[in-house]
Amino acid sequence: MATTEKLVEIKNLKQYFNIGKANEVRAVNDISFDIYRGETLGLVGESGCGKSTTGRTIIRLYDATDGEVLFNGVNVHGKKSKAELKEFNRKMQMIFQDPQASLNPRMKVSDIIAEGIDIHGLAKSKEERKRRVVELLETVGLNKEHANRYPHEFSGGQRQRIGIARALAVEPEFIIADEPISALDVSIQAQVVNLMKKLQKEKGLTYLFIAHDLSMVKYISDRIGVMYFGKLVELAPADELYQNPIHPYTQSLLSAIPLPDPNYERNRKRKTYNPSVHQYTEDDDVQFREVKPGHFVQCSVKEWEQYKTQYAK
Amino acid sequence: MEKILEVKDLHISFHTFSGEVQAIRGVNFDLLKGETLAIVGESGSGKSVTTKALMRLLPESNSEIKAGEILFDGKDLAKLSDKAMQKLRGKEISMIFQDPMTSLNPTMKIGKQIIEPIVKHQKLSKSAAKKRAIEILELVGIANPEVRFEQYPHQFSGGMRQRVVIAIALACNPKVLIADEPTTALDVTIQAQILELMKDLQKKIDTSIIFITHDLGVVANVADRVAVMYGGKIVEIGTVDEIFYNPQHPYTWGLISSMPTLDSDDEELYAIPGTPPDLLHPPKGDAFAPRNAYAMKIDLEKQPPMYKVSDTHYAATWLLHPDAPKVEPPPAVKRRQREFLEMKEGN
Amino acid sequence: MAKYLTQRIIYMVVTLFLIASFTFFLMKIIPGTPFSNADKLSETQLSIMIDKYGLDDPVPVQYANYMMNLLKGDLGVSFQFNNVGVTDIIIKSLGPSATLGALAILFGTFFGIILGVVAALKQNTWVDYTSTFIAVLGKSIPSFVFAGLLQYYVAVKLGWFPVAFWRGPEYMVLPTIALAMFPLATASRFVRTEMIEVMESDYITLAKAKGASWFEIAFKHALRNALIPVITVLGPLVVSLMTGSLVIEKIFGIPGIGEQFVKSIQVNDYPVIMGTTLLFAGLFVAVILIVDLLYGVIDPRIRLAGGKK
Amino acid sequence: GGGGDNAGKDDKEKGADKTAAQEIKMLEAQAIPNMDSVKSTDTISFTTLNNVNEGLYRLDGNQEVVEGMAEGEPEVSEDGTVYTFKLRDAKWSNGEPVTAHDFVYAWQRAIDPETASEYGPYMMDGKIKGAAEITAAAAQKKEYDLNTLGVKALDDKTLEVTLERPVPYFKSLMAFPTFYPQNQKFVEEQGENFGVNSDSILYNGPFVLADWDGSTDSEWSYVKNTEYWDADTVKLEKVTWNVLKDSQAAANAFETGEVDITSKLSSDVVPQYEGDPRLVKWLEPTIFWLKMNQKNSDALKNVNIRKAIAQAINKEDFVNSVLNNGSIVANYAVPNEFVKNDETGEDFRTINGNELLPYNVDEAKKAWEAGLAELGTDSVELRYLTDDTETAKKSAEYVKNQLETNLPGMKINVESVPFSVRIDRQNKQDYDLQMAGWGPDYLDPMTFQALWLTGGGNNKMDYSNEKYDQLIEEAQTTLAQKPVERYEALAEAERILLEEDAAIAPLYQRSSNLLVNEKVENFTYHLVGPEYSFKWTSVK
Amino acid sequence: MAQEKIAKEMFSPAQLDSKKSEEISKPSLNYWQDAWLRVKKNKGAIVSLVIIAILTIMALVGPHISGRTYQEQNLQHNNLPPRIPVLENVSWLPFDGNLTRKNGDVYNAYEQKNVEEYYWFGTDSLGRDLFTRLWKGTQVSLYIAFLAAAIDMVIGVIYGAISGFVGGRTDTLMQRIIEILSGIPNLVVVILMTILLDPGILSITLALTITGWITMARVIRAQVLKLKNQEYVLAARTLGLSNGKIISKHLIPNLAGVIIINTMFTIPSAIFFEAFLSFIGLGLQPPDASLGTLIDEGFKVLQLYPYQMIIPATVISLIMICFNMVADGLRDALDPKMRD
Ligand SMILES: Nc1ncnc2c1ncn2[C@@H]1O[C@H](COP(=O)(O)OP(=O)(O)OP(=O)(O)O)[C@@H](O)[C@H]1O
Ligand SMILES: Nc1ncnc2c1ncn2[C@@H]1O[C@H](COP(=O)(O)OP(=O)(O)OP(=O)(O)O)[C@@H](O)[C@H]1O
Ligand SMILES: [Mg+2]
Ligand SMILES: [Mg+2]
Repeated sequence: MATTEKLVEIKNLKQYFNIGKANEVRAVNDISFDIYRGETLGLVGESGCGKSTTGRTIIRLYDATDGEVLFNGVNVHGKKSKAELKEFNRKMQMIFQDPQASLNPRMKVSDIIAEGIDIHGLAKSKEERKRRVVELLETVGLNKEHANRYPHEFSGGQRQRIGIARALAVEPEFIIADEPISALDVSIQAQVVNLMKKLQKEKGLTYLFIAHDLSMVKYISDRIGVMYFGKLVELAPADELYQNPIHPYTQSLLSAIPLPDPNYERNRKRKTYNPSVHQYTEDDDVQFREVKPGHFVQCSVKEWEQYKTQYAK
Repeated sequence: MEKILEVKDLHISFHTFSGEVQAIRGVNFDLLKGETLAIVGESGSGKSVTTKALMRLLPESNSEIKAGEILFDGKDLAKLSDKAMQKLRGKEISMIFQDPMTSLNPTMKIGKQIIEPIVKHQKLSKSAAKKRAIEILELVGIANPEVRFEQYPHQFSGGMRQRVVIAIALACNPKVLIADEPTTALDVTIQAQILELMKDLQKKIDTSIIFITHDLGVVANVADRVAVMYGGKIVEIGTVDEIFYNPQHPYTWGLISSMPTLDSDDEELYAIPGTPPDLLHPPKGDAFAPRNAYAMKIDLEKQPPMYKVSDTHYAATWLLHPDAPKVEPPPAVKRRQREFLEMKEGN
Repeated sequence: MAKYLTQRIIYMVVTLFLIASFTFFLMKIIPGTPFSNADKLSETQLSIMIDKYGLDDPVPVQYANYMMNLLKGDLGVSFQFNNVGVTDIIIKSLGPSATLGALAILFGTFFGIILGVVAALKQNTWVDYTSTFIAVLGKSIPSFVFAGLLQYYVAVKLGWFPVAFWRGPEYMVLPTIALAMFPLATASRFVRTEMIEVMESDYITLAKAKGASWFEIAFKHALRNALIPVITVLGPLVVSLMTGSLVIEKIFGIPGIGEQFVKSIQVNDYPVIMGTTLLFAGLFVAVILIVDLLYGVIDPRIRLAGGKK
Repeated sequence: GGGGDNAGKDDKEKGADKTAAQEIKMLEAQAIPNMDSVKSTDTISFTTLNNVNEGLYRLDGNQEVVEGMAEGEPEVSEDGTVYTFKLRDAKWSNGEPVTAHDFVYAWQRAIDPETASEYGPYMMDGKIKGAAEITAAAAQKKEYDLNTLGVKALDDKTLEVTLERPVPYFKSLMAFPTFYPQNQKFVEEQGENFGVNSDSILYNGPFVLADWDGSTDSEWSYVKNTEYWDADTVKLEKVTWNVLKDSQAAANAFETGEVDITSKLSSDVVPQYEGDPRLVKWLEPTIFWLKMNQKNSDALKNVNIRKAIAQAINKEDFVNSVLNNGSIVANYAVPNEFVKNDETGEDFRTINGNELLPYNVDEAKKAWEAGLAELGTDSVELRYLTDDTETAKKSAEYVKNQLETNLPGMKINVESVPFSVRIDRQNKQDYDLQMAGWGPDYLDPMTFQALWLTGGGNNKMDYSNEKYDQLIEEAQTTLAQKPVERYEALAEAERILLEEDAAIAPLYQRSSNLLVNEKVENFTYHLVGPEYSFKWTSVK
Repeated sequence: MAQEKIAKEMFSPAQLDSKKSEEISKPSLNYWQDAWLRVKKNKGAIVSLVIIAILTIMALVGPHISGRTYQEQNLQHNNLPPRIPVLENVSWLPFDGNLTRKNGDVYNAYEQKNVEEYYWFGTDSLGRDLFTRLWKGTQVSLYIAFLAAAIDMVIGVIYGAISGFVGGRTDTLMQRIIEILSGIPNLVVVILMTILLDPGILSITLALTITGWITMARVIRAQVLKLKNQEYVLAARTLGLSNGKIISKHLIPNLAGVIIINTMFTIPSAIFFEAFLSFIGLGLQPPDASLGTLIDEGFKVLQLYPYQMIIPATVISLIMICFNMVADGLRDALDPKMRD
């Protein structure tokens, strides 16, 4: 289902906070990648490495410090007319990490879901609005009795599904899911992941799936990007990344994931990552380079050569 | 092996605005010396309440231990006086919490927070306590302990804070260490470090650990034995291999199959449908029955007893009743059971 | 830190300047003259007086003059008193008020905190309700009633303390108690709320798990963390208490600045109004700064942020 | 000198033997604002000045003028405009003699526009020759010469004062602190600092002021002045003062023996001491009345309406039940027990009595109807301006109720404001009814009656009656030296003011109440200017 | 383990309704119903609410019960202590019309003045019925409290919300303004207000409003700062909701709890402030009464006629206690952390 048509192109995106102040944070520091129509791109990395910021900058919750985000070939950032913004707001949606915090506790589920419908005038009548809401509820595995309830009456998994229904309400093409399952119980994570997969199949959605739990990411993603301190250090198809992690940080990350398999765990060897292994010097041109077709790594020229010989088949 | 802690038929309720929440409904287990017992189960199943009860840290205002005994060192902790309990806490039994960001007092220097239990329980002088504290800080892998001693929590990263919390917990060489989701808030690389650290320390001071988590990967990593909780009860308990490779309870099946393995790519994940039971009005029968694809009529009527699977392995499901039909567990579980048999044969 | 302080002080000066300006113009709107016997003055005489004190100049000119003098540190001379510099008046009358205010704040917050802590620890018990009751009473009984009752029953009937005046420690007891009721009530309410919240936090549970006694938990662990919001409200309260409660001053015959200020407003003693306003405002901004610095002392996290700026 | 000293010492020793220390403790509601006699304007400053300084004369307990710095009676010229005073040998507290120059200096200072004294021109204009001219010149920014003021030192001990016209009460004026002497050298030496604390003042009175730190000080004391010319008469060694504003607190302090004499009590406290011998009461010559401003209100231009208002208030009930502090009903414009005719010794009030337009609902209603008919309306709405003090507010409540009840169609809107605002609005005549009080500054009906002259400085309600003006003018000129006729003219003027014109509606004459310890003997109070004298007071 | 006999057929598969597994057993309560449930459990708060309701009703009807108006004076009947039919015979109740002199003598003021009528709460120095005046005063005090609270709520909430939501320079500027406003002595402002406007209820209310909202603005700002980064606000923004709508639909409803609680605290302080103003003579104009003026007047004659102060003081304390209890109850009820 993943195509080679670029839906989103991120070019040299930078997002700094508190610019010019002592506490300046370079949350996203010059990253570039593409997302193909219909695929799921996973984004992993340790806490605070800039995953959420990337997602939020793409959807214009933050104004990018530098760089551009092209959606269907059109730059998302920069000056926009109201209509353009609305159009864009429809096409791109977000699912948030904390299902509790992402639903307004004072609003009924039906109103939460219908918020997008109302904003974009997607329902012509009250009945149609109601019908759409019920449809969406059923899409995410809830039923119409739930429409008149308040978020706090739901379990975490159900809440997250409401969040998904809200995003789906405007019929987006692209959904950024920022750790949609991290706050959920294991037994419910599967519900949400299954649902997302199902929706992708049915509606041809494209996902940017942010997480730090690699096993889920691998399961859902077609390709995975690994972030480290505001930089994308590796990007490759999911299986490829697991089998041939090239960047030492990726290797360390993979070696740290515990698997639900006591035998495996007993024998697991953890690798640690120490950025000094690269021994980059001032004039090293550290860049994102394609080591194998579709497998990109952040490396210096020297490393690039080394990786190519080491990993090329 | 020697039993260090025995929990017998524990019942705990909370009195809330909406009524009595029967959070723990008859929990039995024991903890052996030097072992790690992992408690897993979904959110709200009563893991924290059980362990807080051991420490008697449940809110006095609205909680009530309705029945049961907690035997430690021949004493029933459920009936101990507050004073006596204070003497025990931090010395014999200590605890680590989930969120390292909030479990340290932000306005108190790290050193002081470590010294506190040492001075209190071991009656050491301030300077001796400080020496000991610095030793422990070193032990949990904090560089420059002398400098760190004088710093405040906000000057520490999450992983380091959790190390400090562990240092505090271990300061008095407790017999039992309760870790309530000690790594959930940390990211994977730091989680791995902390887990290694804990295992290391356990070897050194030979404590027993009760380890709460809902991450089965972590369980596989740390546990000797595993207790699976659901709806305020332990529904299955056994050694780590027994639980992972030969689970008997449908809830355990669900848990295990909902985790993707590295090669289970394209199948749909097994998802436990539905929502957890409402402990305000606990069901008459098996609490898991409404979500159980294998549910039988009896499940809706009667709570299952604990069936013995092996000397170390018990499960509370009617499926183990001799009269129950044989059912096919989900494929992931079947695969594991096959592996289990192979392993056994291999041994 | 030094940079941060300079910046804050610049802010303070600007704020003070604005407050002074506002007050100056506001004050000029109040009708009437500062002459105490204006009803007896003939028109010619009134015009001489007004001319002499420059009160017939356009208000902006008066304002400019005042500000120029202020820059030179000259606050002017009072109208209602003969040849008494405003600075003098302020210094002399601030003394008793500040002493009394400080005592009341110390006494009030000390007992308020204890009351609040106890109420929080025994939430929803009779202890809590009693503390609430005391606090609410402290807030709802007007201070003149409280002061009057204390004076009549404790001083006149029981004879434990002097009725009035300001001559030594024993004279301070009753006014302090009367004045302390409000900070006591306020502090106890805030401490209770905060303590309840703090007591639910993880680090308190951890402290319990370490085996700390309730006393250690309440006073070593929780209180400090509960104090930040308390300080926020107490800051301005300190100013309002230190600058004199005219009610207490009136009833206990304390030569304080509160009475002085109200009087000067009533008789249009412009220089004194301005001087006192500047003092109050100055104290106010200073206290805000001190409160901000205190945050840092109490909470090391804030210290760092402040220091970085 | 020396003899006086010994006498003082003897007294002291005796006092110690008798165990009754000659010391009393006083309360006051205010600090002393101003000890510069030419500039002070308030009772407490006057009282202090009166006890530590002395003018040509002073008042005694019977409100009689007795000798002070002047020895004997002054010599008065035939036309009553030139007074010559002989000064006695007296000393300032720095040892210098008190001379006629000291008076000249002080008086010139008081009138000097540079000094900006409030009372100087107020007391001198129209009385002392040249005073009004100096003020007027200054107001027009013209040159003026202080030496044109009618006061001269003929020699060190002789003072000659020239008046604009005969002033029958002139001698009593000389007891007023504005006319006290000041030592030029000392005042100029002190400069800005003159009068700012007890060390920067010279004393020539029965006491000297001690430990007074200046206007913010709330405690001070008088100590017997052994250099005082009449020190033998002075019994008290010390009078200590404290400031306490609250009346109830004052009573409390009195109860515990912390003070011997309280400040004047507010009417709320007085009833507690009903019948208590320690409660000392006297009638003050202060009258409270409603001023009816004829400028803005057509209704108040109508004499019937004014009469209706004047007669519609039950003053009896008011003083007995509301004030309840010994104040009396006033149906007059010049106080009772205030001045007596020099010749007959009769109180001024005996002429007109207390019957000028008294409370009478029927008459009031009649006048009201008539007035309304003349105005062609059936309702009148008036603003009632008053102070924001307790008594003022309570009076307002009562008056409003009385007027609205007794005069159907009347609507009163009470506006209570701070004193300075009330005066400002009075000066701008921005009111309809105003509750105002007036106390005298010298012992003569004129201090009350000059108020209502056409265009008079204190009229401020557009009252004008030629006949009234003429009578007052006569009293000040042709009849100035004929006490009996003069009083009759003044009484006739009062009758016109109240009975014919109902220009104002008097309500009550205030009484003073305070608590005095029974051990205090000869406690002396005054009706004008300073409040108390301690020259004659002693402790039992 | 003792095996009991269980019927075979019990081991046949159970019929499970797949829909049922998503069922929510809790009754559907919205946030406010839920909060109300909690408040209801808090007896102190409920009793307080009832008392407030009774006082409010009495404030409305009380002035008409005794048949005398609040300004009707009868000097012959002044300073009478409370006397209530029936209750006057209960010796330990202070409703028998007796007064005590300073020297300890007890006398019946009604007999002394030959008064047949009953004044339930006595009369004041002008002979006005204190029962009527008390409720009139309660009315005014409650009015002042509610009005001040309302304006305070409006200004404070809007100011705080804008300051917090817009942020940046606007925020800094608005915070400075607050600082300056709170720096100007309250008294200057108040005195000015009462002088410039005609003194009375309106100017008191305005004076109260000028600085009274500052606390609210601060609290709201802090809350908005917290809320505006909540994920549901971000979600609304990704859906393209305008800022105004975000404030009105998402922020304000979630601030409601804080607003209500703060208002509950504002109310007693407004009442208190009015009493203070009365004390320094800037309060209501006669013959209007508020609890503050009644206490002030009563306080002056406390030693002779204690009832004149005790009764209004009791009512004011009652109001304060009740509002505080309700506020505390609401805080507990609305606190999301306290939800089940
Ligand atoms: N609004 C902001 N202002 C200042 N710094 C910010 C802001 N938002 C994020 N940051 C900083 O940017 C960095 C990246 O944050 P981000 O939330 O993108 O990380 P993340 O990878 O999503 O982490 P997590 O896994 O914890 O969600 C962090 O250091 C964070 O503190
Ligand atoms: N203080 C309390 N008052 C009322 N109910 C409580 C309280 N603490 C816990 N409960 C209830 O007890 C039950 C068990 O909670 P517990 O915290 O033990 O779950 P848990 O298994 O630790 O879940 P998690 O994985 O989310 O930590 C839950 O239904 C919870 O709502
Ligand atoms: Mg994130
Ligand atoms: Mg838990």
